[in-house]
Amino acid sequence: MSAGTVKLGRPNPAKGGVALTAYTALIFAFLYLPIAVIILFAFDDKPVPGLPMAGLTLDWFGKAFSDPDLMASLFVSIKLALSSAVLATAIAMPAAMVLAWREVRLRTLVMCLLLAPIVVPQIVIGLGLVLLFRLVPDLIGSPAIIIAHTTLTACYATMILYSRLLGFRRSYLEAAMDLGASDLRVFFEIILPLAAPALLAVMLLAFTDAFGEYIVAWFVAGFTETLPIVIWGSMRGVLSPAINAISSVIIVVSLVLSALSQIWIIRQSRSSS
Amino acid sequence: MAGTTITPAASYGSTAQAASVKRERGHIIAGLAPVLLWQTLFFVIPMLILLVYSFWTMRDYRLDYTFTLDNYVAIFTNPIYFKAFLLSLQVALFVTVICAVLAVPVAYFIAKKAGRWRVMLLVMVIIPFWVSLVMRAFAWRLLLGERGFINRGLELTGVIEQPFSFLLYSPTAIVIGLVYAYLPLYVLPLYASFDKVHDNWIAAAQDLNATPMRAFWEVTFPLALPGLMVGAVFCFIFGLGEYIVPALLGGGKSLMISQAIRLEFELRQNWPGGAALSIVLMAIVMAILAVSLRWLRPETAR
Amino acid sequence: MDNQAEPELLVVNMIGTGITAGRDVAPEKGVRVDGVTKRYGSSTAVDNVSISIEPGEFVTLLGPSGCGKSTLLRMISGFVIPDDGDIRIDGQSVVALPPFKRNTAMVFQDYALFPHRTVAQNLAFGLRMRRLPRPEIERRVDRMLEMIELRGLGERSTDQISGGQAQRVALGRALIVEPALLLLDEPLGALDLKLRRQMQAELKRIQREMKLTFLYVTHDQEEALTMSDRIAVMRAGRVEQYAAPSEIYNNPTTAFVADFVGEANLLPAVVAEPSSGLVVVAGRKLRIPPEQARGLVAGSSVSLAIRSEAVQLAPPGASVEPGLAGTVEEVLFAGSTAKVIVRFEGELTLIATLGAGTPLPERGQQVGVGWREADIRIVT
Amino acid sequence: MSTFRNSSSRRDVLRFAASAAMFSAIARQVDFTRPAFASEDKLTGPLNVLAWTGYDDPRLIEGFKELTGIDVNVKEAQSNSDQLSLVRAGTTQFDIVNPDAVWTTKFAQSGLTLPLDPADIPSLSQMFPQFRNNTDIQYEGKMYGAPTRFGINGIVHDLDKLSAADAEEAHVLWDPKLRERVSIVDWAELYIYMTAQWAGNPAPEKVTGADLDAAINRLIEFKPNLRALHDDLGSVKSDLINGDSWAVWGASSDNVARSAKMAGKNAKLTLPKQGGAMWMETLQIVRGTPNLATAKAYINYMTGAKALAIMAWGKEQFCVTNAEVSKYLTAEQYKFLDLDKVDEWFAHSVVAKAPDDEKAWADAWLNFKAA
Repeated sequence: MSAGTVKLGRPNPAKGGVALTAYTALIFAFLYLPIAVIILFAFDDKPVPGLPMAGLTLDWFGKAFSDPDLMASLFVSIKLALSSAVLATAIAMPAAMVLAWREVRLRTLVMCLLLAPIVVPQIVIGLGLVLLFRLVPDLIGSPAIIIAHTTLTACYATMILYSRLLGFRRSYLEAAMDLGASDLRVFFEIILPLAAPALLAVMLLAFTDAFGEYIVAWFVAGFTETLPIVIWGSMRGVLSPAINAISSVIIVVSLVLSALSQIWIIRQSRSSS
Repeated sequence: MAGTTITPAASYGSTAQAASVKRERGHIIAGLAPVLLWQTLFFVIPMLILLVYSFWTMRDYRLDYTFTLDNYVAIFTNPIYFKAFLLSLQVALFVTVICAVLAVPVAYFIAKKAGRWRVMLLVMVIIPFWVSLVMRAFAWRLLLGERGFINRGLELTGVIEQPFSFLLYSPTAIVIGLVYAYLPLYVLPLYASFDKVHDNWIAAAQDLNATPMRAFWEVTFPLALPGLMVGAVFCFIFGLGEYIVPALLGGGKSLMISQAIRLEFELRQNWPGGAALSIVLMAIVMAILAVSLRWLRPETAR
Repeated sequence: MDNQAEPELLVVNMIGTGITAGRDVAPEKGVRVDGVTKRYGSSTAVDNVSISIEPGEFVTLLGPSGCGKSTLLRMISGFVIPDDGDIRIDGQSVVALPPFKRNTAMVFQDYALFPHRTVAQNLAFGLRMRRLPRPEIERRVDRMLEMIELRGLGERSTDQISGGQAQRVALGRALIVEPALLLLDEPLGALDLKLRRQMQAELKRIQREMKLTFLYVTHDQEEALTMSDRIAVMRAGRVEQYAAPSEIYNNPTTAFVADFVGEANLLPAVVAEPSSGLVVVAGRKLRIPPEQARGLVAGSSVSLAIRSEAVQLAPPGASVEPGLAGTVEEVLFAGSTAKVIVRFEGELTLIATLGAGTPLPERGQQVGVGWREADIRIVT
Repeated sequence: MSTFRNSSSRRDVLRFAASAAMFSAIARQVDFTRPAFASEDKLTGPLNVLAWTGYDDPRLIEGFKELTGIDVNVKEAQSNSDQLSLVRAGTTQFDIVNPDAVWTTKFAQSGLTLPLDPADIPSLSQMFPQFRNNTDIQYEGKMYGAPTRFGINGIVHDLDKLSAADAEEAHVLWDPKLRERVSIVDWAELYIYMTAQWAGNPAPEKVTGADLDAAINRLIEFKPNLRALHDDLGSVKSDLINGDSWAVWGASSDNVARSAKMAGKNAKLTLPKQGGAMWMETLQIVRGTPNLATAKAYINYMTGAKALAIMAWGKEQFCVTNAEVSKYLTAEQYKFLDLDKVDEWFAHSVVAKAPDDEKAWADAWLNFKAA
């Protein structure tokens, strides 16, 4: 997440204490325990997940992939969450730069304002937004969901970027400017590449939040259905293991993708050095 | 632009000063404008609408537009809200402290010991959250439940004869759920802070005969404090608004403040009352924030 | 000057020439800092400073930390805007220009080499910003790599080179744009002594060869004396003295300059007879050179400055003019020289620097102390 | 100077007025000056439906389209309150809402729904007679809601843990042997109603004051036996199926029992001798709909036997109010849906009514949850 992340050739491979390594492994096990359960029951031949397991099947994957509503909602969710993550990061970055690097009066006020949406219960934000959208009812649906999630995530995106940029060496900017780079070029040539890991991290968090948010989205979604809306919507019955199946796919695909990109990054750093 | 500024006057520092102040102000405005405009439009204005609502009342499911402070009076005279707020405060403090303690070693490991796999490990901290909260809560129920994996495992290995029922829908389950939900909020900023601590500084401390543990507490930890504070502020604020985890894993046996707000809006359809409650909550959090941001201040000193 | 390719600068130049031509005066060359002031809140960082730097000159701003030298440098480079005063480079006022429109280049104290760029990319940065054609950039980068003796290291990343190499890259990155003025902010601070000496010579050579104007900031008086054509000694936001190194060293005008540059003994004195150059120090009448006594008023307090190497110690039994005597408090041996601290009655102490081979007194020994009259300077 | 101040203050007034106007534009709810509906007879569309889950079954939507040529958009809601909030906000013009019968008054008082003329909805004549003339679907003497699905609330119990004989006695739910073994859902009106009903109140919906306090205290006494109070039915079901709870009180018991049976659980719905309480869900027309004729046609279609048979045997299995669905269901399906028990149920139970003193009930529920 820091500029330092780019340099991977760190001469420090897992030489930490055994206890520390074991502890970290334990925490990761804790994080992935429920995930393992979700994946396990995606293969269980029983309509209501629970022990004892009945038998192996791949039916739930078939059911998930052949359910047009479920699949459509997955892609809608990915699309909307990506949009709002990019948008939130895009509006957060300039503000974070100003807050971190310039003298701003009322800095505390600005920060309080930025953090306030986190604390307000989401139903309140949902209702407030739906009242606001009375002025522009045409935005209800995907645009409104993007707007809502950008509002929810831009606040902490700004704060996280702000705290990262505090550690940014000012002399990089001054050197670039001194060598004739205009503000815009400084941004694209120096700030953006150096802050890229932090930006990616923030985007990842914003995406995660937007991808899972249900309450505000429900209020402003109109007839658009995101994955969380579909999942929460099916909670009146028993959650189908088809949802386990689709969750497993999401997890496995993202784990594989991140592992591949990690390997790619390591290869890159090896070949360059 | 060049034409106006290039004049051979003897002293025009003040003009330059004005121009630079203007430029600086331009930068500040241009930088803050997008996010502030956005938040004003899509957060402040909706909240202002609700603020207006909070001075009205709901009678027979219709708004009565007479100005009144009754909603606020009702909040401060109802001990249930106070109790609910205290409970939320407890939860927030709990996650803030426990998750900090649990997250520090993990973040340290990822930043300092994970070598090339740091990015991968960081992403792995987030990935579980791409599965719907509902699904993860249901999975925890399958783990902690009466006939869940843990009880089954303990029974099969002969550790216990009767399943533990205190694992699910209990304070234990709430603790597990909250730690699960809030750990990444700490790991990410803490990682960033640990990453900024140079290995040389740690080596220097160890060189001065500090044990690795001592070096950690004397050098690494103080330097990582800003990240810890960022995590703490986020955790605390998120924790105050929390209710889903206690509802899904705690069995919904107690009332948190944001549930009380929901009840007001939903069951009673009392928007003015719910709005007033939200505004009081927001005011309290703002006050806490303003104080805690002062703690974060040293970080801004360059 | 090869900045025709930079359109902004081109415009500035044209307009500049237009104005000067219209006024029918020869275009001014070099750098003029004119009554520049910068305040931060109630404190004044730079207080009405005026200096001029001729083209090709090596000027050093010397002073202790917090004296305003860096602020002045940053005002010239454009990172700090003066509250008052004017800065002109080659006749054009630059105070209103942002840093990227000024034809100055800076070498930063921490080098500020871009970590995501290779050595060659760092060097090329300024040229790319000036939108030079790619072959031209490559040619100049190669030439610069050669000049800074880093041939073949162009593809290295900035964390794969040594401190001295990084320093040269930082210098090369600033030089390559051929600025009208090169600003150096304590660029050698992070190097060890030997490398530092080497780089001092290197810098001087480059400056001379390229006929560039250098403005160098340092708190190291030796560095300043070695390299500079002129030194501006600064204290508390003001320039105390702006002169050639020898002048600064030999004829300091203020007590501060005398003390900060080299090692001077400052003795409080009261003027007794200005006409005959007599002053009273620690109850004794001393003579000072008549040209130093000019303008002094009888009864006023002044300081006498005597360089430590001008202080002579009399061997036991003998005495030197003006015949003061004290106790040796400390003897500090430093190879080629040795310092002897002599305490007189009361609080007054003197430091004498003795050359190699001079017999050293013992601690606690009584010695006679003296100096040549011509070595005395009156400072304010 | 004075003129300047004058004009500036006038500007302030204007600005204030403008913002006040904007606020009231956003904040005000339904505009009662608007005509109640736009067109009388012509079928217009598409129809926007805000409903509980089940109404978005493609067979239902296609069926209506075949019949009328009009598209139906369905937005699914998780609660009555979400429906009311969203319609009240008025950002999307819904034509049809789908509250439970007990919420009819809230919608009507809020001015959000229109009365129905039973003559417009011939399908209603096929309704089980017991559901007709229910006062909860009426407001000020006019019918507002057309019933579609219904259910009964009693005790669903794990037969391995609690016998049917024990469950005959409602107060078994307070028995220490069920300590932390009973799951319920967040359904304020139901539990207060049933507690009052079981305490022997002849008209539970009318309890208030001391009687209400007694009911809430009784509910608070139940709390030690509470396993979990869930927001959703799915959690209640999986609790029972996975053995985390031995009994489920209320929570649309017949539906819970059906899900448990389908998952192979040895569970049963028992109506205690103190009686069960039924609920029903209705379709209502939103005031201001531009598609009034279509809305009426939709309600008639949805309350018809064919559509309700699809609803009854769709993603979930709920009872439906149309007596003639048997034509479209197999005998097993009909039996599994307990539709053969309707008479028996009505003999032992009442249809729960909306409380008279809603505010007091809501306060009481808040007390229960916070206790």
